[in-house]
Amino acid sequence: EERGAPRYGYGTVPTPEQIAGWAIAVRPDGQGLPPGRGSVEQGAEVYMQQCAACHGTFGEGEGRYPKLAGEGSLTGERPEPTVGNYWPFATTLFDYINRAMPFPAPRSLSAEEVYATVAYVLNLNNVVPAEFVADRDSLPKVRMPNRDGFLWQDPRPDTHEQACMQDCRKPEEVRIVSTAEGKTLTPRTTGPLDTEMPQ
Amino acid sequence: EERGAPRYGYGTVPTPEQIAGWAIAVRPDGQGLPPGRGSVEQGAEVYMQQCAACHGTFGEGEGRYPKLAGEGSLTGERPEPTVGNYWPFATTLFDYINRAMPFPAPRSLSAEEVYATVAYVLNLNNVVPAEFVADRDSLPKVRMPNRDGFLWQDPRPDTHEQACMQDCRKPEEVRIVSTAEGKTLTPRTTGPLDTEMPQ
Amino acid sequence: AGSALLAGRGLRAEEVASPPAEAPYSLSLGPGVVDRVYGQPSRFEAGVIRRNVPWLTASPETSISFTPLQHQQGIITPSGVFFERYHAGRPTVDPSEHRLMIHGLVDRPLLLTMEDLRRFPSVSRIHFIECPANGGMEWRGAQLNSLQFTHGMIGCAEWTGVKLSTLLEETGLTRGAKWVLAEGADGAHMNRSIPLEKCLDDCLVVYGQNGEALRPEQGYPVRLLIPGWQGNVNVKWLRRLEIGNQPWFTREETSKYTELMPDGRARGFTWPLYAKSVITFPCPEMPAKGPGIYEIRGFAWSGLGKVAQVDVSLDGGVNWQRARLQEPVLPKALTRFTLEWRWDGRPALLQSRAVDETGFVQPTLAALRRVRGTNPIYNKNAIQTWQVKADGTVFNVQLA
Amino acid sequence: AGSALLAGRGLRAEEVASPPAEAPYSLSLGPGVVDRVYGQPSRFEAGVIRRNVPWLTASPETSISFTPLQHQQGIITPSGVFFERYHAGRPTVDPSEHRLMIHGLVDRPLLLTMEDLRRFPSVSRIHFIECPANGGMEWRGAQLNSLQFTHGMIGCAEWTGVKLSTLLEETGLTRGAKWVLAEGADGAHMNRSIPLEKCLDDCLVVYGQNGEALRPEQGYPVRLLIPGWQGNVNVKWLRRLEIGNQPWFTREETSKYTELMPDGRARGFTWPLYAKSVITFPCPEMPAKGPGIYEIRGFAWSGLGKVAQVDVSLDGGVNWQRARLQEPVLPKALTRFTLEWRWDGRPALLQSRAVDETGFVQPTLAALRRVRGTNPIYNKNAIQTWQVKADGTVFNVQLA
Ligand code: HEC
Ligand code: HEC
Ligand SMILES: [Ca+2]
Ligand SMILES: [Ca+2]
Ligand SMILES: [Ca+2]
Ligand SMILES: [Ca+2]
Ligand SMILES: [Ca+2]
Ligand SMILES: [Ca+2]
Ligand SMILES: [Co+2]
Ligand SMILES: [Co+2]
Repeated sequence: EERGAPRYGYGTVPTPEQIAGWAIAVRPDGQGLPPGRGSVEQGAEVYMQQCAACHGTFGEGEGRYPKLAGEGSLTGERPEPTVGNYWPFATTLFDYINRAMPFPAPRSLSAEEVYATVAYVLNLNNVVPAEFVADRDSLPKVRMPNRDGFLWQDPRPDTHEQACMQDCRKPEEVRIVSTAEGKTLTPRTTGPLDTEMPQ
Repeated sequence: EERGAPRYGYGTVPTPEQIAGWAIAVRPDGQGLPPGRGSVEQGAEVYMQQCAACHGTFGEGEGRYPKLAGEGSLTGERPEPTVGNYWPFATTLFDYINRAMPFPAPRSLSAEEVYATVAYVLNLNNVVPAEFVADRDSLPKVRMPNRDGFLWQDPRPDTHEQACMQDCRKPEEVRIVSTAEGKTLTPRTTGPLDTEMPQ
Repeated sequence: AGSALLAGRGLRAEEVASPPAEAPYSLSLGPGVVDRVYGQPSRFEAGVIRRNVPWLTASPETSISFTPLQHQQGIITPSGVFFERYHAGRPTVDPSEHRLMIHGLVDRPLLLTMEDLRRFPSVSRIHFIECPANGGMEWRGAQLNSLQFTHGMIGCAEWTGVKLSTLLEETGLTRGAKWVLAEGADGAHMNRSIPLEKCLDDCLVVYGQNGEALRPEQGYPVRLLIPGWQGNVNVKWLRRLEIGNQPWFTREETSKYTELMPDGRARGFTWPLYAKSVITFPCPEMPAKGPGIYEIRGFAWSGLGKVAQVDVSLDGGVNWQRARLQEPVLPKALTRFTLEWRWDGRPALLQSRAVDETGFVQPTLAALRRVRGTNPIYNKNAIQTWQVKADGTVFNVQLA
Repeated sequence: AGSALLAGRGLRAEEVASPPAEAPYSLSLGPGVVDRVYGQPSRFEAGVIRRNVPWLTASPETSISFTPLQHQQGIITPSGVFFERYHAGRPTVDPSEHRLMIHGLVDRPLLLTMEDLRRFPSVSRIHFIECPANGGMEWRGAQLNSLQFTHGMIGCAEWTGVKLSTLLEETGLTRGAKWVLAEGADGAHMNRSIPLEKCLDDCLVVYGQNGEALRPEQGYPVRLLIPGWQGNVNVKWLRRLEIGNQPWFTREETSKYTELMPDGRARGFTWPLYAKSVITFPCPEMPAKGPGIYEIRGFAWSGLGKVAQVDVSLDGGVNWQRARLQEPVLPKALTRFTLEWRWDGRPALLQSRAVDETGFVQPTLAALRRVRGTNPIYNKNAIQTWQVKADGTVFNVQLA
């Protein structure tokens, strides 16, 4: 096909305005960040009104709603990954809050409000100081604590089992170390939906 | 596997009574016909009460319910195959009426009643005389007019087309000889089910 | 704040989903999981349903409804719209009470519960079931302007069950065993004779359809599956299998499901469905909309095995082009075919022609009529012609 | 007359359907055709439903429900019970208003209606979709005594749509194009970065599921299908594809769907689902009932291609037997396996092990834990152990 000549010609070409209206994704290099700005202080206000009910006053998370702040270790028995100890990019906060939060009314915040809550959540995590103002310039420059904590190349296969068929292990080593028997975590799997199981 | 030894052993062995209770199929040689008997005269009574409303007093069929009597030709424009001119075996009448008629209450007739209606329908078709009595002996012996009218060996393939790809016929011979356009036989195929189309 | 975005809520319907607006459902939470523990199609698909032709039969209890093939997206027919054929309405069978009895010329008669049946070795197969009357209203001329009504007596599903041969090995067969009578638990007590050879070849006793229990419309809790053979022998609500040494010549294999030839003689026991195909787009229900590139789409199938080739003609059969077959091409299953069509807007006569792995070529209606006349009702596997007019509308026509 | 037959009406439930009685539905007419223009499963199957684990998530709008795999009869997951994963509930999208926008590093940005989309060349493929969190509750120990809840975040369907490569050929790609951002129209505006190479390989933009329109639960009217890759990238209610030169590192590919290793570092962009299998009979929901012959049944799958082999162990992995694979064996699709099991009634430890066409062998949980610890949440494709006790009951256990 000749470049510039569509083969089928179905559909229309969206206008730049139409593209801008939907193209809300934000990248680590700042691409996609809108004009506007928001301070930690402004963020505190929005956060208390719109976020704290679920995520807790200090980002500790209410009920099973996600914890937003935490600096605990990522090793050991039950690490709790959060913005502070896990998220590699501050821009992701803008992207996500802007598209998906507050949970019951996504896209209801202005760009300023989103910048402000991002600043606030970063500050809750001690990633930025109280004077921080988030905008399209400052956010990409924020260096997140776990910035280098990820391997973006899939190292699998990381197991290399053989399909052994006979005498593959010593029978006496076959030992049950954990069982679901007796645990009361399983909802009913017959009859109508189990609505009695606690959240 | 050793004969007499089931491999899986699931299920049970039905008793002879259980088998007899369900084994209602009747064959042209009379296998499956129960004891009992019924005359054309007895059949007339049952037929008027239980069958005529749908199949017509003379077996002519009411509405779109099947015609049961007819001796018309099986060739030509719109032949009407019925018991008299089409069915090869009289035993099939017993089998079918016994399992499926009267339509709203299948299996509600006694063996006697079925024999009688069979005799009556055969007589309507002039296949047996008015004195005929149907039973397990007489029915297999009835010779139906169209007894030899069937080929029971599938003669297909009876077309032998070639998958010609180019210039397979003369373009000027491609002529529409029939179209559904303008006919009013097609129920609606969009929206809710078409319930206005007449039966 | 955010009023520009929220403005979407005030826009006219045509504009709301067009960027830069946000549709209301993008600005709120929808119903959560297990809102519907058993799902349904979108309410915007409410027109995709089985439909019937009221004038065709005496009553809906002995009648047929048609699969909306014009909407079928792949080789699997959705169970919700799989065609239904009843002879005494649809029984509501309690599976815990249902039994399958096997007796006759066997070493050990057997009475099975559904639980027993499900314990036997199981297999799953994708096969079509077609009523041999599919298209039967069109022998004398084009009548119905609809793909659904001319070709919708067919469905294709993944069936799961037990090989009939497994059950017959379990009962053992005694000398002379040659035929099997299958009988249903419906009011019609539908019964058909099937040669033992076919039963031992590829027949199944199935309880599963498209991953779940058989639908009531297709014989819940258990039916026969006789791959590639006329729908009627696939006895639904199956309760009995009797093994014998000769056929029963039941009403459904004498009075019905026999084909009357021009000489007044009739063919019986004509079970396999020969190679057939139909274009599902465009079709009367799915017209073309102005010149441009279209994808002609359709289904081909054969009761004798796999589809080997499908050709499409745009000029009523003068010239043909090879269509692309969609993998997987499975034996006795619907097979999708497609062909690009650059339509210049001029009237066209679309046809498709299937060739199966036995080499059998789907015939024209004229060829079929030359041999069989116009009275057979059943087994009309002729090439379908769709007339596309300059305005894109499509009509069911027949050619000389 | 006929009183002996009619007597069936007076019998106890256990006896009515047993010959010689006739069940009431065999003595009357049932509902006729088009009684239900869109069918449903029998009411006796009412327990075969999606189910959820309420304690798992904060609210049902961002949660998951599980496919009842213990009832699945073939490789097709019935659309009615295909697992659902929402991040902001299920949007109710009017297809006439929905748009798909493609823009970014393209020659010609494109805005498509559903009608436009359906006009492109179409393909149908049978593929599974699995959430990488499937079984994720079991990293630290056996928790849920259920096949549905340990393995039900998966479904397999016949999907129909357009190759993503077809759409990207239509828009053209400009220099530097390397990543595609996919975005949904739901309240979460779900977004994921996908390497262009995968998009041009086997990805589809699908509008059909099991022969009919996509179900709302699975993204009606249109979703991405990224064969073999973690469920979350198969963006539902798809409205936007942006082509870029680097990934976006969205919340779903940083905060979520990354695996925390024992050293505190995490793996990201671990998209393919590696070979996995599970025995679906017997299982906790489907116990054995006394000694005898059973058919062990299960599913195997691999996001890297076809399943090549499945082995079954009865003794917790000491000895293995080759299982039979059910045709058709399709790439990145559920594959049924079966094995005859003569159970003597003694306790057993059942396991299945899949090997895919790349030669990858499904690992034991111990092997997986040795490398990955117990914190990854995702990509737990370990061998499942079912403990069968002498009474036939089955428990979810983990072995040393
Ligand atoms: C009614 C409850 C609710 C409210 C109010 C709410 N959220 Fe959330 N939030 C959630 C839930 C639930 C999730 C997880 C959603 C998912 O995973 O699909 C979440 C996720 C998040 C996350 C990602 C957490 C992680 O670790 O991945 C961030 C960041 C966040 N919310 C920020 C906010 C901000 C900022 C606000 C206010 C502007 C807000 N939320 C308001 C319920 C809420
Ligand atoms: C309420 C209507 C009705 C009544 C009453 C009824 N029938 Fe029928 N009959 C039908 C219908 C409808 C069919 C076709 C059923 C089918 O094809 O599934 C039929 C078919 C038949 C046939 C087969 C016709 C053919 O050519 O294949 C025979 C024979 C028959 N009935 C005999 C009887 C007898 C005898 C009775 C009374 C004992 C009876 N019917 C009562 C409606 C009725
Ligand atoms: Ca709190
Ligand atoms: Ca009359
Ligand atoms: Ca606002
Ligand atoms: Ca709207
Ligand atoms: Ca009576
Ligand atoms: Ca009962
Ligand atoms: Co029939
Ligand atoms: Co997710």
